[in-house]
Amino acid sequence: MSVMLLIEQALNGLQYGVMLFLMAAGLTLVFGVMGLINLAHGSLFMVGAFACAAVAGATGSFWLGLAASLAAAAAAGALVELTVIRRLYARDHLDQVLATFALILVFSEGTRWLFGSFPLYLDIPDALAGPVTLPGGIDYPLYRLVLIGIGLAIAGALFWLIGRTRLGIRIRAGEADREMIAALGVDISKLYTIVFALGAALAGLAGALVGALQSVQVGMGEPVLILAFVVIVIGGIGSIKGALVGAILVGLTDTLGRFLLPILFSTFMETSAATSVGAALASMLIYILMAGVLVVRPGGLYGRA
Amino acid sequence: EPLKVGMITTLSGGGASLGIDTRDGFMLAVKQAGNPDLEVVIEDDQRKPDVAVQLADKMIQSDKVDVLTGIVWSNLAMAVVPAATAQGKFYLSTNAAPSQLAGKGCNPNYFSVSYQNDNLHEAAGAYAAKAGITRAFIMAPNYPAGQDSLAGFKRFYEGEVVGEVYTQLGQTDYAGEIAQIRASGADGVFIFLPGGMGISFVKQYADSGVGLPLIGPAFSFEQTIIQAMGDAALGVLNGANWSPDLDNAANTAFVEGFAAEYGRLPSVYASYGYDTANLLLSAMAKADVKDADAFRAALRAADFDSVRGDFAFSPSQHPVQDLYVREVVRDGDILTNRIVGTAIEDRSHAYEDACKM
Amino acid sequence: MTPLLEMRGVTAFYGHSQALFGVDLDMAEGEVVALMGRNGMGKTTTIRALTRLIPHRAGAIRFAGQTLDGMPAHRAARLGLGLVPEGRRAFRGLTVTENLIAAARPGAWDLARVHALFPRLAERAGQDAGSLSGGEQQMLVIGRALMTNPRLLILDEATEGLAPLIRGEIWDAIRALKSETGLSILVVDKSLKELARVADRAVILEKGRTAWAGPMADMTQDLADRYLGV
Amino acid sequence: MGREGVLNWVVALALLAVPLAAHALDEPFIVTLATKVAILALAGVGLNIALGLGGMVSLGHAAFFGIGGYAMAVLAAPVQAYEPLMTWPVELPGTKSMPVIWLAATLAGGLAALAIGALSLRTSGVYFIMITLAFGQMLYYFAISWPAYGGEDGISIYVRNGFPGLNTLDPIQFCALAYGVLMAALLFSRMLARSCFGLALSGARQNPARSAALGIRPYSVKLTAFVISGAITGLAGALFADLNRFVSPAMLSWQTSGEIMVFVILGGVARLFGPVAGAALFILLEHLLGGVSDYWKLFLGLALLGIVLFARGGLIGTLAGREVAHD
Amino acid sequence: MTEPVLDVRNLQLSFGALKATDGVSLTLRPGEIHALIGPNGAGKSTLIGLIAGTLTPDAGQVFLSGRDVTGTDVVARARAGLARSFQVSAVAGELTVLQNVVLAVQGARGQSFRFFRPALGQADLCEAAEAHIARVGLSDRRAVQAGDLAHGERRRLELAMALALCPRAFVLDEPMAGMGPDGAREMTALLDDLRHEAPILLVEHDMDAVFALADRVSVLVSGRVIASGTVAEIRADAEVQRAYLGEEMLE
Ligand SMILES: Nc1ncnc2c1ncn2[C@@H]1O[C@H](COP(=O)(O)OP(=O)(O)OP(=O)(O)O)[C@@H](O)[C@H]1O
Ligand SMILES: Nc1ncnc2c1ncn2[C@@H]1O[C@H](COP(=O)(O)OP(=O)(O)OP(=O)(O)O)[C@@H](O)[C@H]1O
Ligand SMILES: [Mg+2]
Ligand SMILES: [Mg+2]
Repeated sequence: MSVMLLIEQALNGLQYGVMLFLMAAGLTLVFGVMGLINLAHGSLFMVGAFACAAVAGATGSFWLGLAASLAAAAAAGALVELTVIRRLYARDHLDQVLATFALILVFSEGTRWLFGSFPLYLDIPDALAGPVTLPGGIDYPLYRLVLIGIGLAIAGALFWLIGRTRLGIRIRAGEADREMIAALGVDISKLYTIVFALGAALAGLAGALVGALQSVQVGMGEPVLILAFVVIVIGGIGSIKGALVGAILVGLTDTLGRFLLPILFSTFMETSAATSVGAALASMLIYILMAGVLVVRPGGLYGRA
Repeated sequence: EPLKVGMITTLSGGGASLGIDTRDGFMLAVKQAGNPDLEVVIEDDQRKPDVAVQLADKMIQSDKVDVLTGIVWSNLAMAVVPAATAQGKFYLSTNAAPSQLAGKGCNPNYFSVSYQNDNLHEAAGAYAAKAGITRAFIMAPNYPAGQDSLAGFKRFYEGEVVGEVYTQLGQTDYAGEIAQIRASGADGVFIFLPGGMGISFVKQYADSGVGLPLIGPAFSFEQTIIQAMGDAALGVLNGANWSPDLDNAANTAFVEGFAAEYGRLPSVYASYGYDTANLLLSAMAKADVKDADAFRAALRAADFDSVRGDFAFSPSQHPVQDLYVREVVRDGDILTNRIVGTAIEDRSHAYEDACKM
Repeated sequence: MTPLLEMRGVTAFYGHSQALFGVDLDMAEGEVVALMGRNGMGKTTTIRALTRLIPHRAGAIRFAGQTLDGMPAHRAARLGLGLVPEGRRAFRGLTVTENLIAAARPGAWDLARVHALFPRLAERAGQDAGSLSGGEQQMLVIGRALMTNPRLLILDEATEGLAPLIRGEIWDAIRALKSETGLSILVVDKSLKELARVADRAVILEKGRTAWAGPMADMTQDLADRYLGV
Repeated sequence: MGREGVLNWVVALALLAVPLAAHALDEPFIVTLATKVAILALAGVGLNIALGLGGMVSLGHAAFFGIGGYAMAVLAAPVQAYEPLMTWPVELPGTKSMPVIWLAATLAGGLAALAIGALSLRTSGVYFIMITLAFGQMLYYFAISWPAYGGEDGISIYVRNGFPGLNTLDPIQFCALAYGVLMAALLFSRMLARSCFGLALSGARQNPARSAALGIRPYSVKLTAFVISGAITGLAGALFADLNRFVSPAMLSWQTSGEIMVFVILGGVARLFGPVAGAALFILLEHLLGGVSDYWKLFLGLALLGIVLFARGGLIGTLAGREVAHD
Repeated sequence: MTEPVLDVRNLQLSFGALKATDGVSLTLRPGEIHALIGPNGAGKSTLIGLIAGTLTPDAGQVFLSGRDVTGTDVVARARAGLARSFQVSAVAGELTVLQNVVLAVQGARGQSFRFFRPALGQADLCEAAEAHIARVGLSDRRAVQAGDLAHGERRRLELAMALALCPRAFVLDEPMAGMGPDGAREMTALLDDLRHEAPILLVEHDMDAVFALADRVSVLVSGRVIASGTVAEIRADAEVQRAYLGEEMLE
């Protein structure tokens, strides 16, 4: 194991983390800021990916696809908020879990109905394809570098939006006491529709960006959803900063764990068994990380609870 | 006397495309035969073992089927097959054929029409040397089928294994593994990553610029998914027992018939479904299913025109067949597979001796 | 005087149990009205119906020339209802300043003016409102209501839990608001003495009904004994 | 007896009458379905103790369900392979006796709940939901990738385990058994809810700070309830595995947790018969819609949405109205 | 002189740079009402938290009946005989008044881990609870859910729950808050009566009540006790007037 490989893996972990952040950011907005558990956030991720794949396939332009993914996911988010989510704010988390669980079914099967059961084609735009050589001689895919950049930029923008703007303050006030903020003259419903659509758009964007690297298929959102939950819980719900730190922590832990654990085990076990045991442990690692963080800090790293 | 078949397959959720192709292949043969005595009940197992078990119960208890078929996934097959055969029903596998059912757990009422799970990995392993791979990096998800696949590959592979990695089931990001491949000094890569995992890997692998030859079993490079990989899949080798360009009359009729009926190219799953239905029809013509021994003998004779050409059952009732290696090519607008060579001839499987039957 | 607020025969329910049985309440522009009654007689419920936090089932509410029937809370608030709710509902998780900003609408009241009224809020500007002392929170929510620049300030037990000194300051502030800005104020409080000094008129609720309404000066000891238990 | 009481009787009798009628009409599959409803309802009864009474929204109850299932398979599988369960430190045979297996599954579920609950209860609210989910996922991945017990393939036992005096392979007899266990659990749950412990749990849910100030440790009360809840769900897992004669990691997946929770919410949280009504409705929907189209889950989703939006308080809540305060 | 029931010695607690409790010592003797007054934010609720065990001091000790309870938690202190009420009413809103008080009774008796008999079927529990409810005058509201009570009634329920603990000492955070004049009067009478059961540490801004009830008054300003003494002494204390009472109380 060379140092260069370790650095490259760390970079991979960072990139994976930033990718998770794109998903977790939207979720933490909706989930933390609006106090709503949205299990269907993964479906919006899928909507983004499918919209991008469909439009990119029809027009040949990834960038048009990307725009379409934002539009489609935001529209789907707004629609869902207006028809379903809006009735759930006053309910407890349980009803939210059930309703958004049902939404997953609706979205998944609806998408399958529209697009069929076969995965769609979506590839990285030519301008960003292929590797670039980094200082130190690491060949690293350009697209992944761009993803890191986009993720960090969005983190900054969200941080500013929620922490610094009046819009952000009002959103958080609404989370603390929805009735009171309404009594102060803020149209919280409209605000929430906008926020939900924004969160959806972020998920859709993540879906499109990630879809170029992965398989665009029905159900693609659920594994990411669980990971995104893990991320924001580690980071502390409602905290954009927490989501970023949590995502990067999860990305690094997962990538480095998958890489290092089998090596670690092979120092005292037979290789084949070591890879299998190492991989088994690696697959549980982020959950162990999450449990560990919550046991020490029940409100997550940057949480208020 | 009509014969009732219960098809349990995955028609909803993430793995639906495989079940849909299985069903469509099967039903194409049924339609072509037009035999009014064959009745088919189809149900969706949602890829959940417990649902599959309950559907099997329902088909046996309420629908009173004689034959079960259609399961795509090994874990579902393990849940359904032993109980079904124990109740005297026939099970014809259109895909999943785990080693447990091939060896110690073989059963006179269980037939695998497709293969034994290891076959296609063995084909890849046997062919790797011919493709110039002497230092292989091998990779599969960490679950029983994945572990079997690496074992299957190694069974016939003669070169050195420079890296062996188990990934997580359902993993979508392979940057870490690709970095390991790059650093391993391998000259070829074997992967078994079914479904979306394969798509993700192949796209990321192509973008990484590593560029080593890639080989795998047919599942990862099947008609149902290579479109989604795009040009990234071009040139990938894969072990198979069937290919759309396989040159025999039955196959030509099947590929054309399937395209005409459903407007798309068939996958291996469709071909297995099609063969299974034809096998069943051939046995129906010879014996009544109520006479289990006669019907079993009729099945064993495998007296039908397989799309794979010559087809016979081994003593454990798995196919004895030629295994090929295919390459993903572009044919006009679409991607498809072409046979590039034969990997192993007349292969049965590794667990034959364990089967006491 | 132009009528600012008219409530007529308002009834309201919590689930199946009725809390208001017919409340009448009138206010003119610039008036300070004390809403009085024993515990549980419906003062808070009346205010909640007025600010549209619960719907009323019968009766009519008009404010600033518009009917509030069926209007959502935020629109009613924008007409100029500034609420200081019972039980100090500062926004936890937001800083003191953010609490004030969240409510801000353009007008004479701004951060500086609220800070001048309650210097403590300036000292605690960056602190999480949830960790303020009870009295500090009370100042905060009064400041917050002022930040909306209301036409009608509604104070539901705004001096509850305040130290006498601070309470005195708040009453001074209320009096100042009355005399200097001519703001209309609807006030619920248990200190009869203070109410008598500031209010122009009183409305007394008894079991969810308006039992008596009239000029503060007409409030006799007899009435107070009967309806307020003083 | 209030409206809810009448409703409970109706549900209980229907769950008894349907399989009996199906048995008489020789429709064994319907008997199997009713058995499935009873067993899943049992899992829901377990969850309802944590969720409804204790306010602990656990999205990881599949862990206990699966552990119960695996307890069954681990005990029963050696018998069919003619091997001992373990040879060290003492030689212990496996068993195919349901009562023994139930005991083991209950204990295993309870112990797992003790471990998971002890850590998870340090958090609350959304964090609790997520940390229980995380523990569930941890076990899921463990079960998939650990080769010893079949990995993703799971374990099949070919013959259902035995219960003294009954032929468990007969669908109606097994159904009766499952029904009996469910009713016993419901009785227990009702007793629990009304007991001092139930009151303490209710207090701990609504106002933990106040409970502590009354000398009642909310943590201990909740943990105890969580353990009882996990134990009952573990028992349900063992029965479910026996119904299918098969266990696999799918029992541990988060979708399973979600479904158990759906039963409870659908039927009515904190309602005694909520899980029963919910499980019955869900299975009914699944089987009615399953035949309609390839996209039946779309309709299932829409149906669930409709219920959660318009039938507040679940089925029982909607039909029985607001809970009346006890005496 | 009798040994104090509650003895607080030199408690300190800082929130960051803010010294919320800055070396507070005070005692509560049998039979007395010791009022703790002070401006908003002086640290009264914080001190109560430290006494009740929800907050852990940076330094100092708390003794209950001569026993050092500093290292123990809320539950242990409640069992040792400390009954507190909360500044913001804290009751189980979905339980009835009776259930709330039964809960308190069973908590005091350590009967919360009884799984079998119905709680409301146990005569001894219910009778004790009813007695406490009657004492605070909520008998006709006993079957009402606590969440549906009006504010003043909820404060009384709080007190009934504290009573049910049969404590050695009461620590009450603004029990009069939000009560109308008659309610406050009743509450004053009730507290006056209560002191014979156990002494009361009373945090209150209602000066009428404080002056009527308190045997001793301590004044907390910025986390420090600036004065302590009888009502008369405190009223006359110039510093207290400036810091807390204001001009008005001089009348
Ligand atoms: N959320 C609620 N649910 C059910 N009933 C309620 C609710 N809030 C108040 N009530 C009932 O409505 C009636 C009026 O209560 P309200 O709070 O308006 O009285 P109030 O005059 O403000 O009393 P207080 O002086 O104690 O604040 C009371 O009988 C009370 O029990
Ligand atoms: N968790 C905390 N973090 C930071 N500061 C705190 C925290 N809790 C309390 N404080 C501060 O400590 C000081 C004392 O607060 P405390 O609640 O004890 O006041 P109090 O005397 O009870 O006031 P009131 O009479 O208004 O209830 C206040 O300035 C408050 O802002
Ligand atoms: Mg009120
Ligand atoms: Mg205080």
